[in-house]
Amino acid sequence: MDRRSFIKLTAVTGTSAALASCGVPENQLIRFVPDEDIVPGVAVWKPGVCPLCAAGCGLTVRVMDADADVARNGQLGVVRIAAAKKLEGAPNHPVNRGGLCARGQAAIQVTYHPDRITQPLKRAGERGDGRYEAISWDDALADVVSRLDGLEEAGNQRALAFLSRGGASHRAVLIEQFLARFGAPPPAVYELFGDEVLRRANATSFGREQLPTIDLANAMFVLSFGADFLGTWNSPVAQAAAYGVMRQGRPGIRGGFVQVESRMSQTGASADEWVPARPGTEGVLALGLAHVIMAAALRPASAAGRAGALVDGWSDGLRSYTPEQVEKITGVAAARVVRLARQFAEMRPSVAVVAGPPLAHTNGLFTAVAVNALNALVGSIEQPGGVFFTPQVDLAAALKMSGRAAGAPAPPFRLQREGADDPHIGDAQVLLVDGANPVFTAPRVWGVDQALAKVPYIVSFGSFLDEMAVLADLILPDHSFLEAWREAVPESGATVAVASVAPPVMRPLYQTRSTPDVLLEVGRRLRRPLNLPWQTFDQMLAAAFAALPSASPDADAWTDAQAKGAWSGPVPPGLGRAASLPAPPAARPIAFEEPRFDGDAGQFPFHFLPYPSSAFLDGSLAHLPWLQEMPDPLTSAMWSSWVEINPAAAERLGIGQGDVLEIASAHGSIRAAAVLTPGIAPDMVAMPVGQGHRTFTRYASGRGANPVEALAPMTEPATGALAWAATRVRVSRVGPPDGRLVLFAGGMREHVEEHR
Amino acid sequence: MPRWGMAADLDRCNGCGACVVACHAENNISTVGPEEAARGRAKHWLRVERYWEGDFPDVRVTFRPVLCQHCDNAPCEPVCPTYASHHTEEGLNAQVYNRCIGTRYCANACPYNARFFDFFNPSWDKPLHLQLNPDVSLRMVGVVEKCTFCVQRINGAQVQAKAEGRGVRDGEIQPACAQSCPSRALVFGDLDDPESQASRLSRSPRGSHLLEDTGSRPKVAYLARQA
Amino acid sequence: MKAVYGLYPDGLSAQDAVNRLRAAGLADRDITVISSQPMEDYEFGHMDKSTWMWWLACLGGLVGMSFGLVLSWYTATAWPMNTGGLPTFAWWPKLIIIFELTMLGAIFATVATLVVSALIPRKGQSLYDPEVSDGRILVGVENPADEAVATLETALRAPAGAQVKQTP
Amino acid sequence: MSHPTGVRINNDLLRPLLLTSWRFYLLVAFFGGFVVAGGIAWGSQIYYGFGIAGLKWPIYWAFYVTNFVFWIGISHAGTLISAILRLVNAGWRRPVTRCAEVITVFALMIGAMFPIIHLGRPWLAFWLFPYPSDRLIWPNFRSPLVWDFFAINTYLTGSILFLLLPMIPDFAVVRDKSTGLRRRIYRIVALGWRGTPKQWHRLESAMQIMAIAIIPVAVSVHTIVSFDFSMAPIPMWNTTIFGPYFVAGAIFSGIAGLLIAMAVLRKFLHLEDYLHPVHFENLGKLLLVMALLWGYFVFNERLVTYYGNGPAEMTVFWQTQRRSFAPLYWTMVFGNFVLPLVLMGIRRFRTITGCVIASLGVVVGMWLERFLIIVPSLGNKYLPYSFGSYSPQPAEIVVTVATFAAMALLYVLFAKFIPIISIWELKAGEHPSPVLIPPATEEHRLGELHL
Repeated sequence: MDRRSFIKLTAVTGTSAALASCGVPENQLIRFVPDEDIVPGVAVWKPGVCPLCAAGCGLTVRVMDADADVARNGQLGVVRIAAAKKLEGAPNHPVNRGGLCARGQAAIQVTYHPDRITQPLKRAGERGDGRYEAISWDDALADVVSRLDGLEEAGNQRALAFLSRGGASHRAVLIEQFLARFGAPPPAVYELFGDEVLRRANATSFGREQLPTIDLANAMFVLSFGADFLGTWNSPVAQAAAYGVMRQGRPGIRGGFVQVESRMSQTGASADEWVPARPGTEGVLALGLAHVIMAAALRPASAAGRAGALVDGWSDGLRSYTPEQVEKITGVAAARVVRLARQFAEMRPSVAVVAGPPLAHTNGLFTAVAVNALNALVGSIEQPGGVFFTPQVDLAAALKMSGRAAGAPAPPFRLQREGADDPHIGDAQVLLVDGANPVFTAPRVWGVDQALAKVPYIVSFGSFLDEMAVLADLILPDHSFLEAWREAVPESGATVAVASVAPPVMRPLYQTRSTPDVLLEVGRRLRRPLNLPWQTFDQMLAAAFAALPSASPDADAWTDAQAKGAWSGPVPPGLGRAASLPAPPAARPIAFEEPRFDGDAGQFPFHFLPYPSSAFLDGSLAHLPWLQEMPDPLTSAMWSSWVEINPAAAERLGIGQGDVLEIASAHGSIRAAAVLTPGIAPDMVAMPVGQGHRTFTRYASGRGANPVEALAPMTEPATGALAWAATRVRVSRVGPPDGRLVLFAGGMREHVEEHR
Repeated sequence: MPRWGMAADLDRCNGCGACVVACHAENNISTVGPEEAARGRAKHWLRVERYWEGDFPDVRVTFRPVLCQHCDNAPCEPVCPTYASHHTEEGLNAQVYNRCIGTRYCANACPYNARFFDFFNPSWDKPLHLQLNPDVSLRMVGVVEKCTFCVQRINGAQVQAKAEGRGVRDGEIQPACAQSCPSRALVFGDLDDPESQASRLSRSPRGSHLLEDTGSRPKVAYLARQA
Repeated sequence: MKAVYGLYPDGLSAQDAVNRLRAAGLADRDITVISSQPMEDYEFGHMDKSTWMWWLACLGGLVGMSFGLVLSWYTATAWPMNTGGLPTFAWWPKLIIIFELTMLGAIFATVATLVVSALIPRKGQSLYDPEVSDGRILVGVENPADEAVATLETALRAPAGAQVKQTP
Repeated sequence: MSHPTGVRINNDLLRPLLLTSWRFYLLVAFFGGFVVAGGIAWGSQIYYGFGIAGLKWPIYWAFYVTNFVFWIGISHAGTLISAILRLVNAGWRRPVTRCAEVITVFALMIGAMFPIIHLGRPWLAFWLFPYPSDRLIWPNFRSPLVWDFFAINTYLTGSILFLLLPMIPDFAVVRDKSTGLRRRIYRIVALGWRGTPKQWHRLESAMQIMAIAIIPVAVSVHTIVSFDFSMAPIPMWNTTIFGPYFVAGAIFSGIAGLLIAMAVLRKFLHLEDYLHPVHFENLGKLLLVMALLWGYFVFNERLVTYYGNGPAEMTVFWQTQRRSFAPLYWTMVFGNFVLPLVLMGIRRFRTITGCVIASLGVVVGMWLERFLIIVPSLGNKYLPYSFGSYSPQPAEIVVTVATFAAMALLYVLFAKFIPIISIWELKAGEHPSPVLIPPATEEHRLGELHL
């Protein structure tokens, strides 16, 4: 028996169970040597890093053997592989401590998604029609290299653009290094629900250009201005864990929690008290509380320090923010303002959090700065039960690279080039796209797709044909997060510096390649090589982690971090991102400005609030069936889009549960089913972002509507961030319930009504 | 003999739904798709119920994770003609899929609506099936399925403990829902061990059982929200 | 089979014929009466000895009851399963099974008694005339002694409307 | 009122058997078509999965179980009524009993189909049988469904025998009146019946015993069907009144079904001389009594619930009184109470037409009653988050219609092959009752009824 037939025989006997599902297996079967650490039927747990949001939670991945149809060396076959079975939170990870949110649990479906792109694709039809043909990695990389060489020959390196979702990571450092060495501008970053305004405010108030870590676990009183910190904002698992401790983790002590927002979020639903304030006036309420605290001499104005000094009128005790005045502006009763202020000042340690809709107004920076000042007033900065800033490792410094000025504000997302070094996407000759999908998440009126249509050559590293990838001329699919080296550098969620890292959990299912490795290879193959000092991404990671002190006496930092899935500890000297920024130039103090809204209040009587959906965040997770079928916490909706409207407003307009509504702004209109909910102000309609994908796999395509399409191009002026809560709309009923709204629960108001 | 039970702290639960997806991942619960979901066939062994109180602006919400309560006097058990639904010695309310002929009587008799019927053969779009947990049997069309308290994990931990010549430690067994819960609202353990965390929480003055007045003697204690 | 019989238009004449046969010295068990309906209004309609049918029905009920008891007891204890905290052998639900099987036993016993005692044809008793279904009443004697035939014919012919026949 | 003679009775009642008109084939094809459609619907349900029905979480019982209870209820038309009438020796029963008992047998057969139709895995229905399997797994005798199995089987067996026994003399008549193959077949099924006083007497005795045995069985059957609901701790189900309530409802709907069947038979088989207005009137009075009894039970059930004022019960209560199920509920009250009360209570309306209209109201109303017992409770069970609503899908509707067609088809076929009115009982009831002719001697008096 020769070797070939022996292999065939073992394959046939070994996988007989899988034969039935596999066409003509004799022609296809290949038997690979199983991964050496796999024992049939025995589970192995390996560390991983959750890729779905910036929180960077640590995973522990259950791996077992499974028979899979895979492609190897261009051949298809059934192979016994080591397959990830379940994701759980890594018990000792400093951010998530064993917990994992619904989205993280569902991340495994990214790897096993039936519509994943399995190999490099080259556009075969018109842009956007989704027709692609297979291409080999060699040819694909040669194509990219020749394009970049073309730019270099023409001396037009600045016409290379890179679009990503931002956030600190080694991958981002690699991209930045790639672009810098090539001579291109830094990557353009677009994130619909990005926190630029809050980062800018924190930089202004505290000198920290980053998201805060809220020490809920030690807080006695939490006052949240619109922050959905238990659902979608920042590091929800870490925050929910701390929330659990705040409520019931301390014997005899239960922290209080008040939420200020005009549409009840999942987080607001857990609050002891829900305070609807007029949209865009949350900062006034914060200053009103500060006024009461200072007027009652519970805390001196000086306690707020720099954060307070930034606020117009602070030193005079905020005389224009009396409770009566605040009631007029915010709609919150004066007595309630006084009571909240007293609670906030007396139930120490207390902490105020701000994020989400209050910052998505034209005066978002004012609101954030006002809340920061309130926090500072009660002494809750870097104190137990208050606001912390997770120390950040300067990754570029750890790699001995020169990078973007540490802590410099992220440039706003622009379609067109303004300064020579400004990131942009619209004026590029070659555009590389990693993760971002502004075609879906940017307002239609920005014209992202028209701008992209002018870019002659777009390369996507996406794993799915979403609205962005479908415009690409070349798709170089990345490995899934379980198949490649993954890392994350959480911006928040812990009080010590954290860097998550994990080696591949399983072998790639398909002919995909890790995007960092692809970038490194392209850099090597260029006519003028970029001379990046690493051959592969894991070499880069090894170098970065080697610069960190080991947390374990038995192993170096790199070995230890791989085994644990994370490194954490004090930042070694010289590697920290600037602890504080100099005070900003002495601009005039920040004062309340009426929020500006797009659309006339008479013609467009409703505020329109698109919000990140619990399941899909900004829509990038709409392709995961578990999340599609997970009932929304407040409406129990599955597989659908909906518009939340107050029952009183609905009655006025003759709208019933499930009726089809048209939501029209001055810039577009969308249709979705009505959900009547008491947790929203009568002059507001809200809609989750996430559905309405034109193309995004079989589970999300053509499902529901995308509220972002109707948004006005309003921005927060200081950061240029999209003010996504600043659009006004009119609402009209266009039809009866037509089945587009799928609810798991029977109805919205389920308490038994009394009939006598 | 342990008596497995759970305590659910509604003051910690914030409705995030992590448990719901964790349950799907652990127990091979198939998604049914939008059309079937619209027809009321979605299967969620564990659901987070949400109750509104009051009208705008004085609105209050309570979340309540509801799963099989593994009642001591389970109404679903005596009505099953084939013993598919019965009680194990460890107090679990077991559902033997192979014995189930699909009368759905148990699902009707369950006051908590914790039982779900497979209207079609569960299927997974390849290769989503690679995720399936080999420790949990797949169901077929026409049977009733429900929360098992992750009996596969209970058995696994017991086998492990026995191999190591010791008893099962409190907290060693975590059903997928409790394991994933970010705010640690769900605590699983032996109710016959007065020292176990679940048992101590169940005796909390905040504790009560859901629909106790049906006489079902459920083993999931709910700790009320305060304030 | 040899028989001599008369067909009568109504019960009175049939009763007359029966009475005359009795007068001719025949015992009730030797007289065959066939009608298309029960003739309970006439004395000859009651020519039957008392039966054990009621007692047999009760016996059948007892058998059914015991079977129900044994079945439910055995099946419950053969593999004791805890369902809903009910006792393994719970009397109340068992009573239902026992009751139904008791009744089933009684019904089966009744039918079996009827079939065995009344429907299984006896040897030498097959006298019949299709005219019975038109309402005539047959009174006759099966397998009469040859010498008695004439006497019987006379007796049968006497009542009004009689139509006497003989089979060879 | 003419009293047909024996020969005329034979001719009239055997006519449908001996003469076959094209109408028969048309009817068989018509009803058969529906039955085949129902079979296809059920087949698709097995093939494609139970999902093609409209059931959903948490309403796992609806049309099929409604039909089950409805048909089991209809089955109380015959055997129970005929047994009671037989025991009280109501003379007017004679033309009625058989067509009533036939309803029982067929309705039971149809009703007993539904627990199988509604199974998720009907091919495993035999697991309900108490047979010694190799793994010693017996049915759970604590389950009301197993009680159902025993009760329905006992009732079905008893009813079939109760129907068959008095048919034997009629088979003999057909045997005598027919020729050829038919004669040979009826000779076999006549079981050698001749009509001796002994046979008549034992047949009557057996019928007496059967009548006595079948009445408690019939009562138990519908009580046990009610246990299917009242054994579960579900709002508005877990109540002690369900046993008698269901039995009364069953008799009620049974009488209505019987009245309709009788009217149809009278019309199409030209039995005007046998089914007299007085039969309808008497049954109509019975219908009136049952309507009052039904109203009494409903009043009891509702009033007790109302005063109990449990939140779960009151949710279901108001669902039926005022909310989504209210139209169905008040239709039911109209059909089951108002209509029969008016039509049967006022003598002028107690005609055959009046009876049929009232009966149609009752049949519809009683079907709705079962639906309204099942669905609102399941859809509004305790936890408001899991409330649900139900609407039937084509599969369920087709199967439901098919069962009514099946009832009609079986009836048509039965009337084709078996005299629909008991010939001998009719004859026995038609002759005047003279003074008992004294026996020749006292010793010949045999065969007293041993009651």
